[in-house]
Amino acid sequence: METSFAITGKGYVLVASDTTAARSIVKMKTDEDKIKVISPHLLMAYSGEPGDTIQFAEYVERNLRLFHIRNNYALRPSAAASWIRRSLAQSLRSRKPYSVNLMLGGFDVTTDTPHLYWVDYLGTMTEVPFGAHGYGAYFGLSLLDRYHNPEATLEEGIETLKRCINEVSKRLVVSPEKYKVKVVDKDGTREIEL
Amino acid sequence: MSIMEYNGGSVVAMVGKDCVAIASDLRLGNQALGISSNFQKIFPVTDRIFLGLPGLATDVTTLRETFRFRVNMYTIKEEREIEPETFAHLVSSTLYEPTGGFRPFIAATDLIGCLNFAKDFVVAGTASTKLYGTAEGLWEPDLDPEQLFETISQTMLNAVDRDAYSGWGVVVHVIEKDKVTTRTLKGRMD
Amino acid sequence: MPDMVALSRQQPQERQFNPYSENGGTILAISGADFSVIAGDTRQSEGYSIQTRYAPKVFRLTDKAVLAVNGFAADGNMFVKQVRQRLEWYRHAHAKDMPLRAIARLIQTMLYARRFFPYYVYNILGGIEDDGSGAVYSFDPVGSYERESCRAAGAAQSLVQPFLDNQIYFKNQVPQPGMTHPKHLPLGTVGDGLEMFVVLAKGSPLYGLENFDGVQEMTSTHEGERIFVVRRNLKRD
Amino acid sequence: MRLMKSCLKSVCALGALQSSVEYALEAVRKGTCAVGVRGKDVVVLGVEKKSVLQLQDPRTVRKVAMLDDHVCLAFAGLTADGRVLIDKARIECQSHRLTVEDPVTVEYITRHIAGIQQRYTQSGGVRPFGISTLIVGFDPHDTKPHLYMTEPSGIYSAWKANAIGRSSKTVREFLEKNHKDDLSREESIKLAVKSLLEVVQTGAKNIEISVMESYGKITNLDLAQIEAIVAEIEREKEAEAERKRSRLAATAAGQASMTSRTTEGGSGSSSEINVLLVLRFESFEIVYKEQKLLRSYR
Amino acid sequence: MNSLTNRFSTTGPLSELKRAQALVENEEFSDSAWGSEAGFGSLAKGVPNFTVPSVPDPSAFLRLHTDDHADPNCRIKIQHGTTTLAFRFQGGVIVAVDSRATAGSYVASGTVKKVIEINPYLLGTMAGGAADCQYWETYLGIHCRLHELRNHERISVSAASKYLSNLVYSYKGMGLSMGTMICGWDKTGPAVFYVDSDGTRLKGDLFSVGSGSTFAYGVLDQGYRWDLTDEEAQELGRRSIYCCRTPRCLLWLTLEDGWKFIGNYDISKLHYDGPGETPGAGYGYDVRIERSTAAPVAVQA
Amino acid sequence: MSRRYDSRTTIFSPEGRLYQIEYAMEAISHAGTVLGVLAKDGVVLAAEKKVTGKLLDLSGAKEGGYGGSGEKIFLLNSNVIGGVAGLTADANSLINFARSAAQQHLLQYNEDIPVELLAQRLCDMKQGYTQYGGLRPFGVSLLYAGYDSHYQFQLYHSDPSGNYSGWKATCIGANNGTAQSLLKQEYKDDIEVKAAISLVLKTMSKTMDSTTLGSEKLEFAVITLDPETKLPKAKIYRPDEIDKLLEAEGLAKKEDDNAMRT
Repeated sequence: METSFAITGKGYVLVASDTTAARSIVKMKTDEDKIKVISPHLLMAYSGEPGDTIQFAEYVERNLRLFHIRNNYALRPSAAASWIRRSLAQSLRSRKPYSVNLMLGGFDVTTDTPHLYWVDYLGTMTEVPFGAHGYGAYFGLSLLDRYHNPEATLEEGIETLKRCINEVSKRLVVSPEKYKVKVVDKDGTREIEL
Repeated sequence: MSIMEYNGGSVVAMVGKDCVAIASDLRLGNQALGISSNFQKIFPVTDRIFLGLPGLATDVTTLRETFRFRVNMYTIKEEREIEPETFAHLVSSTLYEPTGGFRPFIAATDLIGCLNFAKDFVVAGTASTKLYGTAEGLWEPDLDPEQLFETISQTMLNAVDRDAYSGWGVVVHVIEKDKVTTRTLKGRMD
Repeated sequence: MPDMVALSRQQPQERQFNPYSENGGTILAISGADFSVIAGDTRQSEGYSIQTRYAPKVFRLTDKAVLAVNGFAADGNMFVKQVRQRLEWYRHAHAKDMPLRAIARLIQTMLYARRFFPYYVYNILGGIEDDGSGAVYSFDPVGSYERESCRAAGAAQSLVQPFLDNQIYFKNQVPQPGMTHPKHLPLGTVGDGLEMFVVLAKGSPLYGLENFDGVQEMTSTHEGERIFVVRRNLKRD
Repeated sequence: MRLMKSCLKSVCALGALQSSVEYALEAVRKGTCAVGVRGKDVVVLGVEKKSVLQLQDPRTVRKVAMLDDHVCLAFAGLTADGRVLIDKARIECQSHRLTVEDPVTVEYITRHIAGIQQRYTQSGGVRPFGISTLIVGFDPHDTKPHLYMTEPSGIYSAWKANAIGRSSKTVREFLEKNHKDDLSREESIKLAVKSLLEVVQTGAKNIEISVMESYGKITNLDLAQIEAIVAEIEREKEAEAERKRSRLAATAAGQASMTSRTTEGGSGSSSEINVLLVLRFESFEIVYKEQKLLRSYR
Repeated sequence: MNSLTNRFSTTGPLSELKRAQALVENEEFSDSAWGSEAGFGSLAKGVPNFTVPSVPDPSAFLRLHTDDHADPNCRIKIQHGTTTLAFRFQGGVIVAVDSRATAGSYVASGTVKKVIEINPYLLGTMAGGAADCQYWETYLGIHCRLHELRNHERISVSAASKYLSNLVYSYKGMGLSMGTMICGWDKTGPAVFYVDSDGTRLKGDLFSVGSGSTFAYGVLDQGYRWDLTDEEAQELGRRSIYCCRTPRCLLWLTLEDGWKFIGNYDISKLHYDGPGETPGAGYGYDVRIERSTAAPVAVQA
Repeated sequence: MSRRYDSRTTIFSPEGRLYQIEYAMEAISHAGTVLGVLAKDGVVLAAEKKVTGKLLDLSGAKEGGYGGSGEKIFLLNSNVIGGVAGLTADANSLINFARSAAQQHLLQYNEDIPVELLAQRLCDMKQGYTQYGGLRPFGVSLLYAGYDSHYQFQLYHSDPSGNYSGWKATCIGANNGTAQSLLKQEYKDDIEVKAAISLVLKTMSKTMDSTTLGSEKLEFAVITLDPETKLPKAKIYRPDEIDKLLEAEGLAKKEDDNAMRT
């Protein structure tokens, strides 16, 4: 079962996603990276309908890159998120809508602030201090409401994230085994080993 | 489940003496799962027009952007601010417009800003029946801005308490001829 | 969860046997320190057609218990009849009226007996408890119940209930500094309905009821609890 | 009869267009100079930078543009045309990645750009792009540097070193004389700077150098670095002149042979252009009309 | 075997007797109609018998008219509970429940008491169909009392829960909906049993039932230890219910000598001010963040 | 057959020049001066009005917003002001395009369009008009004064060919050479808005043909950051505000002139 979490902290956003690519009841792959670096300071964790996810992620990646190379600066996280939301909302009314849920974690270098956006397949978007998609949301959100601190250091943030992952593996019937975790801050994006 | 209930949310607007007020809740849900407690559903269109859009959140955002675009384009072309009644027609024609998709926009609209548009109050959203009841009971003609604020706040707070899909705080705008007062109420967080 | 919903929708369903109909209307009860008021409209309708303008939904059970039923009128009438019958038996066995809280439990078990073939009836029971306090009990169609201070049910429940929350329970109201909300509302502020039963505890004042329009007293003695009924014609639409 | 007429029409049209392309090339020749030098495992782009005016923002005066992580383009000619063409190329780079995942090869994007340029010579109602481009880069999974040139006509070609824009002929000749295979990074940069100095009189502050060393690795030299290289070249030249002077005194006979060699190298214009010249002759009359037209418009 | 044949044979003395008995016990005419034995729920007849519609599939009939999930427009809206939890710790059993009952999107009640005090030693929680829980747990109370009278000792939590489990299991497939925790203290110490209308019965340390249970688990699991103090345990109970966004939180503590009602907390007050009397000490995320950002300033001042 | 050559496609001359563009540029050099100065905390724009007269009706002028009174200075978006020099009709159409482009960006990205991007959008349009058939280049140069979070305050200039570049201070229209050299002398890198306003007005007064400065001949605008909201605030001055400003700067007409004469 797909699960992704994201939390903000002091000057960073942590994004975690499981690494399972499943088709029907079969695990096709257990080390799939479902968090794309879509611009130097923007991470996108995606889940949803297989096929749609990767297609949409690449479409987004290429368009953001195009904007970047055209203008010499990347879109700010808020603008990128708005554009992505719009793409999803428009696709919803098309013949074949993308069925993709996203967590967008970015660092706005113009204001030195981290931003996290929760976006679902309908094109609903809201900025949140922490968020989750998939069945993990049902276990993680209350826990984050209790433990999350937007001023936490990276180490503290990772501890909170571990609590979420721990809770999901404890309670979810088919819980994912492995997670990939990435962080975005003023220095850009990088992967973190839990 | 109705599509209105997917994300939840409610808006109410009331007329007072030389003032109007509009209020909404702040919850964004995914059915019973709460996602955000700061999702705005009321948007300033001009200095004296506020648009409340409860409904499917994706359409709320899209419509909000569309209206902003259309109103700005109107302002550019006409070189004047849009009048409340003109905006009302813009809203109704936008909502009527076939969207090319299989699903129409579903969003009730309250249009405020025009002082004699509705004679008492209008409601929309998942708590609309509850809002009708409380508003019917509490509203009186010719309320001054402070009384109107109190009335609309009580209407909203009590109505959303009986609605599983609305709540998590309330924002109220009271619009007078020369100023707009915006207050966020500490609502029940359940 | 979503899967389950989809599945049960696809299942062929038994549409032929539908013994229920919706007859509209709203009932409402409010209790105070020593009284309770039970009101209901008297219209019975089906769809857009009005079957009758006078079909009472509020029934007097004993001198201190009044039952309001709403939903499917036939079920409601039958249910009231059965409750009255059981109360009659009780009177024969115990030589007194069944106390209010016992009636509430009785109604639960009677409703629950139809757990698998429910009455389409929302009940609100109002009256005076043995200790002289006003009480309101509300029931769901299969017998879950709760004692409350006020309750509305029926077509307009979601319109009326939040208003009552605000006016009766003082929800979301902050009292003036140094003041507290009154624990029980005085009777005078309770509004009117199409047909309203007022049950007063033994020895309580009349609250000016005698001056109300269209008041009729239902009790014979003035020693015990007294029941008044108020009938009003509201809009005929 | 009708057939003849239509034949005539297309021939004349062709002539006009070719002339138009030729004139566009003129516009290129008015543009600032750009050189490209391919070394052993490096490729260098050098451009002549118009002096940034005192109050101008140097950030907005750009002649070298990244098309993708691994492809870089310099142009000479009309700046606005350049911007529009670059934009089209950038879209293609990303859209190529989106559709086939792989990044474009340098040749592919060159072909694409040349294709666009060609289309604007062919269809009615448009004028050609008034720019030539130098495209440098590395193909994915490859260590070999590439250098291509495109022209307004839509011709593209691969080069070891080449120049476009103002006095490109002189610079090209210089490159032809001095380019060696397997140049190192430093040698390539130096050659690029040196060749630009042939036309840029004002030295380092009007030169911009971009060095691409491998896939996705590109550096722009800052002014100090370029100044250092220019200084080094000056020193070498000085030394060379010194040597020359002493040699001059020693031998006067070798002089003649040297000058003749220089002129020999000067006749190196490309065969394509020769073809164009022929066509241009054919359409002489029409061009004449056109000029009259211009005059009346004025 | 014998009794079976006897029951269904139409001749023979036993069946004659049965028929006579049936006539006497007929609700409308029998003597028992005069007393408390009358009507539904009479213990004299053993397990009560229910009216069932005479259709081929009664449970489908029930679902058609009462299943709010499948058809939000269904007329008969049965109240549903949301979140209940119970856990064992060194000091007893904490039982915490929310107070909200919904019928569709309508909050039917914000004051439902979702703990049924079966007797002074046993608590049962209520999730799923409100009436099912209320009725069967009351019914269970009767039997627990009978057990006490017959055996002169308190029924064990295990036995009580087993009895309830057996009862509802016999109606499996009919459409009952119940998820409950039976909590108490017996000879084995504090005990919690989970019983549901499927017939599942589980013994455990920590359970949460209802639609908000996943949220409750999130907080509960992360804060749970066996050696929690009484105060910590109560706090954990409140916080776990708080996260389910319900109007009120009700808390019980089961001790060796019976249960004790701890409190009825307004969630909004918990959100802003917490369980104590300190304003701003609430559980709410925003309130907490405000507190933590304001704190250093206070220290500096 | 000859139609093709009649069509007014902008074409290269044998010397590789695009005459139409050059004519357009020539035309602009006679247009009313527009002058912009970029300061640390804002951008100042001033323009010389050419259409003046006692009977000109300016009562339709609206305050703020997308006011239509301006002949030379326009609000392009809430974060960008534009100043135009050249053919007024062309300018109006470009301004409309710019405003729409800014709104399109807002719709797409939910943020105000970055200033350079807006200049680029206009330049792409202008370039297209130099390359496609049946079109002639826009006879308009523009100055864009704006703010975005990427490069903060910015000042750009674009010409009919579709070229643009950023400036610290620049001038288009009549006498731009004089103005440029004046600016070059006076401009300091860390100039603040207040000083920039003086600089602009001083330079304008020296460049403009007329001897006096007054609101009937001058348009004036400043873009700064709102100290409260930290959002860009564009202010296009009303005639009476301009007069007041000129007075404060000691550049007001008449009184001074009279004083000097007497």
